[in-house]
Amino acid sequence: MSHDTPANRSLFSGKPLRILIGFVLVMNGMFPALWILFTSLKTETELTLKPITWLPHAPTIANYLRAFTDQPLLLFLFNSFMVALLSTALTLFVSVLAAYALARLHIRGRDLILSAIIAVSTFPLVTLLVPLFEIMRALNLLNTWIALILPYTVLSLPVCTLILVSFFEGIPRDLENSAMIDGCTRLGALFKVVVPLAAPGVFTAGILAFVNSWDEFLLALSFNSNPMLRTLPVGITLYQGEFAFPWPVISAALVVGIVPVAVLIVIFQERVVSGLTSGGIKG
Amino acid sequence: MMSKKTMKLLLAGAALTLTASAAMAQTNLRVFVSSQHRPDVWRKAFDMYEAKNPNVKVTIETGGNTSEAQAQYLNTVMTAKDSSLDVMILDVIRPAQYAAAGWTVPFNDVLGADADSYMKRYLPAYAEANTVDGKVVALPAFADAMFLYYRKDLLEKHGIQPPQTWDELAVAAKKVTESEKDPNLQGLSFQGKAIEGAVCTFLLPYWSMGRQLVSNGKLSFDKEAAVKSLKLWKDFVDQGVAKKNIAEVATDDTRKEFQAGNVLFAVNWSYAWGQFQGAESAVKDKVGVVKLPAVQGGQPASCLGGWEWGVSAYSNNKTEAQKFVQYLSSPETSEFMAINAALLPQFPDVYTDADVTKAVPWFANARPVVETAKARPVTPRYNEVSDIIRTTVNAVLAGQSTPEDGATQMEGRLRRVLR
Amino acid sequence: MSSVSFRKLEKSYGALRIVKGIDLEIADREFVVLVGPSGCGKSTTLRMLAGLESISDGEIRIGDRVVNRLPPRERDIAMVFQDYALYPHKTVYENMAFSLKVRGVPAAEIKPRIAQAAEMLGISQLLDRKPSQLSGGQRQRVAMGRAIVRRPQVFLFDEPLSNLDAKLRGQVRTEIKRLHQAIGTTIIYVTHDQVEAMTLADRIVILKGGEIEQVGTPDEVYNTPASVFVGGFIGSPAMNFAKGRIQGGAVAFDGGSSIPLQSRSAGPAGALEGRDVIVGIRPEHFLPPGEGQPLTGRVQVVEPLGSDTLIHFALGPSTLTARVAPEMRPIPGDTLSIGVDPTRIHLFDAATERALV
Amino acid sequence: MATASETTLVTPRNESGTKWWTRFLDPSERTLALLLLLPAALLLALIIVYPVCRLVWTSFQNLSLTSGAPAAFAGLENYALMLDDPVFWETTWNTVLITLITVPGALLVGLALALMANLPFKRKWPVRLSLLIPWALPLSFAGLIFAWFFHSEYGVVNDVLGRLGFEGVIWFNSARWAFAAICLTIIWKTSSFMALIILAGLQTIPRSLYEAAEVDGAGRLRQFFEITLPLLKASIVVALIFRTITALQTFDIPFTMTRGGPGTSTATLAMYIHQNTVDFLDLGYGSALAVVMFALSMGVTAVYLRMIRAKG
Repeated sequence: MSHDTPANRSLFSGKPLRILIGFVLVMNGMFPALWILFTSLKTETELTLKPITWLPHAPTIANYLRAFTDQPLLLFLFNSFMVALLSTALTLFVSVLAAYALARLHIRGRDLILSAIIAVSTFPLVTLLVPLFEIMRALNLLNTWIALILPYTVLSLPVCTLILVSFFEGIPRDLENSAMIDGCTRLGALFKVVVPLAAPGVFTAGILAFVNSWDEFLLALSFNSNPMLRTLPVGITLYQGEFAFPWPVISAALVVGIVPVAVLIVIFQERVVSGLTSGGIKG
Repeated sequence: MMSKKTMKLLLAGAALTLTASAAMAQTNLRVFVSSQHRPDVWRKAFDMYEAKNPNVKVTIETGGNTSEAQAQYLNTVMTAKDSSLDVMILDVIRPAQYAAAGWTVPFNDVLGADADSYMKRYLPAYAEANTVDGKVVALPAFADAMFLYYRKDLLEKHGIQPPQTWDELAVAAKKVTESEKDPNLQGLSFQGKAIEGAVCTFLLPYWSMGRQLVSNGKLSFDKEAAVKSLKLWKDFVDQGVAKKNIAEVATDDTRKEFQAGNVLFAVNWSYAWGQFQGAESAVKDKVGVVKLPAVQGGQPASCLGGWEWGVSAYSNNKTEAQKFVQYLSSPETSEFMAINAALLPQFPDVYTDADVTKAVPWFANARPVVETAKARPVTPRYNEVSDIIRTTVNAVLAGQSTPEDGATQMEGRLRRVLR
Repeated sequence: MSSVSFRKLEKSYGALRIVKGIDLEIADREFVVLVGPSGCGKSTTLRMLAGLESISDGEIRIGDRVVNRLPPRERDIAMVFQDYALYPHKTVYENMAFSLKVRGVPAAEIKPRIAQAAEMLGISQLLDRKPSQLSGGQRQRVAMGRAIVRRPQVFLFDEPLSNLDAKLRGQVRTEIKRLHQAIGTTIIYVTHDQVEAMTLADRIVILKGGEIEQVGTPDEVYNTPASVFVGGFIGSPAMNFAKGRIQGGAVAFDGGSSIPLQSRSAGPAGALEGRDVIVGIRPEHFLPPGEGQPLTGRVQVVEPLGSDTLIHFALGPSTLTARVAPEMRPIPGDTLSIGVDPTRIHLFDAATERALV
Repeated sequence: MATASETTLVTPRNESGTKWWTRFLDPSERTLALLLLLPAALLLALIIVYPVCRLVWTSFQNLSLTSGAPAAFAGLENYALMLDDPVFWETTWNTVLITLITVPGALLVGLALALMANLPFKRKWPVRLSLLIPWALPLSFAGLIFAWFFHSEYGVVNDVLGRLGFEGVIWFNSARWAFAAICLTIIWKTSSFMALIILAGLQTIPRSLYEAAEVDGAGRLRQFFEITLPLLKASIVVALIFRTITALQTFDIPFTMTRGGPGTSTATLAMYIHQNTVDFLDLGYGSALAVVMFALSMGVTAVYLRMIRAKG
């Protein structure tokens, strides 16, 4: 429907104000990232000029070269990527199974299980730092990807399960029945018919899980202190040396860290929004 | 993983045959070196050892940019009882902690009855820092201490002698900054940020008053001296001798500002010297270095730095590792590192070695300073002690609490930790 | 209560013209139904009248006031929306009271007005409920109640019955008619359902492509449709159309049959000689075999309805539908001979599709 | 596994030709449900249930890994120490304060952003993207970026303040300003999430309700308070619950911006737990602190749940 009502016009009389509001919105979201991009292109000397410069005078990519050589940034990227990817895969596998059971099978106490899942999603994982640290220590998992993959999986599990339950419930039961009449087993029907149909949901849940893992800081900081096993957020935060805090290099590293997720967001923005609002929650 | 497995196989093989000669068994030693202390030069020293001991292969591991980050990493390795590290370099504040936690093996078995005389060769402070309850828990890798750097040119211009006391320093700073009229020139730069350096900041005047923080493992906190110490630094800020945001200043900020020619006096570790005399320095050949001032009527005191070699209690090659550490902590290696990496020697004699004095002439000035340096409190809960001191110093310098309140808080918190 | 008039009313979005110059005078107390297929501009016209949509050109008057630029709240209208637009967080009472409260009507006056309206609609016992606790028909009534309590100059209904099932629809339709008889306020009612239009309206306005196709009483639009479109739109089952040509004072169909032009269509027959026409015959206007003019075709499908029988038969290239007495049950494939009342056929120009005569 | 056993087992076929393993593929509904829920249950048991039990147990123990001494039962000693620990009180108060400031702050800013984003823009993706980017940005990145913004000498904030004729602030040199900088950063970072949730809520409100209100005579403000806000309540409450829970866990942003300084004036409870656990290796005390935070967030959840239930 059109929004061009007389009342609308009287309040936001046409374009100029709307353009201004759009600009404010876009700046609010983009300015920090933009500023860091500018900073990363400045030389250390330009950075200490006063008054400060906004756009870089003589853009240089030297900081990017240093970001990759001073610290094993590629390794951080790789660690982050693998941890996020593996935990996402595990989350999806586990939550697809659980969500299917909750959405389709007649289970006593289904509502109880669902409330329990919602309760878990509000769980402050920070408080489990000590016992998790001890468990990882006991299992000899400190300074391994697994030490992060397992908690990250649990971090995203509730959200993904809730999203998937609602997607599964939207798929007509008869499709599955007909698959079983056509000769599929129950699990076969799940993976051959239901999961492909719920692909958008699986996808959305996957992106949320990925971003959750990609962003996590505290556990990565605490469990993987080996510099070779650091994830990107921890690696970049600890860029500052014993003595120095190299801003332009950190900025370059930040840009490198922002790009992958930004690309993901740009490509899948609508999915992410729908996922966030269909029960996906993250602060 | 693979190497660990093969190693185990080799060990098992050796145990089974029993007849295998030592030369046949290859030992892999994994050594953790702090990345800020020239791992490239250490590698050369390792190479020389490998050349002499063909059955030993040394791999190097570095990481973490700060003492804290490195300790965090080693903490997890040690709490995980991980056997992958054999030898690790430790900040001088840590050998006692590690020994208490049972994370390092003492050297007494290797040193035998000679342990005492063996340790006597080192500067006394290092012999002390590495001996806990009569056990040698680590061997010194190199020495360090805090120095007072000053602008030789400016002091000469105004006819001022390097200060002996903090009061003299304040007077000199005011005089020079007022007559220079350079708005960028600060009188004094020191570490006010909540980093390990701030612990030394607090202890310097406190020690100078002849006080100790911990004696025989018990807190011996002198509140009056603590208030004086905190007030001393806060007064520098209030009088304009140090800059307003000193609570944001970390070690290398002091170095950079001095190097840019914006600081008259600077408190810093030995590494700064090399940088001040480097090509990029604005103050090359205009720098003097002396021991730190004392409080009025007190003794000058410096903060003992330096790093130590420890052998992991979870290592599978403890004996080989200890032998290797003895090599690393020998006068020869010390001399090599002094010449090639400008690391201060842990042996008094090396300072006067002809090759060393030729390569790093200023070491001659450094030795008396290192000799007056005091070790920070020795306690298994040092991390907590350090955190209490540095956050208090930081809070006082930021004007967050008064020196009196700061000292009271510090005492309360220290009592809890050292209960 | 008031009259409403549209003068050269236009609405366009960019290059897209939705409403193309509508002229219409609606008298006070009149019940006018705007009807047409989706996209014909009927809803847009209503929304422009309500002030929910801006006017691109032309003029709207309510009573003597030109309301072109007035916001909805100042037009003194009330509207029943297709989805009822009941405030889900307010009770029925609060929903009905909202507009009065906004206008600062004293509480002492609000109560009796709501009670009266609720009484009239039979929803008195629902006043404390939330919309989610009501059935579709009840919601519809609340939406009307909300409009009634306002006592506006004009009521607007935007397809108010389309969310109800068939049975309820008939019921509520009657109620709306009764309501209009009781309060007499001018009503403008939009629907796509010709039955609603026929049963409710004093006058029907048939819209097509943003233009008025015909305005008239239900009888007028039924009996004298102005175009093929109106003929096909009004009446159920829909009017049959077949192509033909005027030859010798009769309509000759493509299939070979013909019907002589008589009575009212006889007059200008001479002038029409040789023209291509579209012939419209309503299914209910076929006569039993042997009466009127006979037409012959092949029976395709027979649908007994109980009350009548529908016979679909081929006449040349066209298929016609006839509604006949229930006893008549020809067998598909048979040849059917059926009568036509020549006075009740409609002639349209083949090119313009406008009614001839 | 399956293939390995298949090769060694003779697989009997029954009349209908199904293989023996179909029993596992077509189990009864109940068994299947249990099987499907099993992986999730195992993970939750390992990462949540067991650790919670262990957490409570450890909080009653004297367990410091740096002491070399084995764990010993200590009763309520850790809790007693905590009550007496000024840093515990300070970090707890900071955490509560951050929650009290940033949750309503993010809600208000998020509401404003959502209302703005709900305007009929011709191109929707830049707006959507500018809400998604702050959400997807790691908290630690936001902390680093804003630390640079608030840099006293080279930061853009002081630069803008200077251009506007105000005197710059040494943000991290004072508890109050550092705290303000942290709260602003948290509000920026989290408001876009709020906005996304609220925006979704806004878009479920049928347009006809506003039209009805328009016809009923309600002005813009009235429409906002009588229709928009009440109908957004559900989404706002959901967003608030999760925002509050995460605010209580605040760690990344103060850690990257101030490390808790000056002094401990901007440290949070989560930072103190982390410090006691990872830096001091005092697991007993760290656990006791964590139990307190656990209780705090459970309390918040309970209050909110009651609110939702009370208002239906």
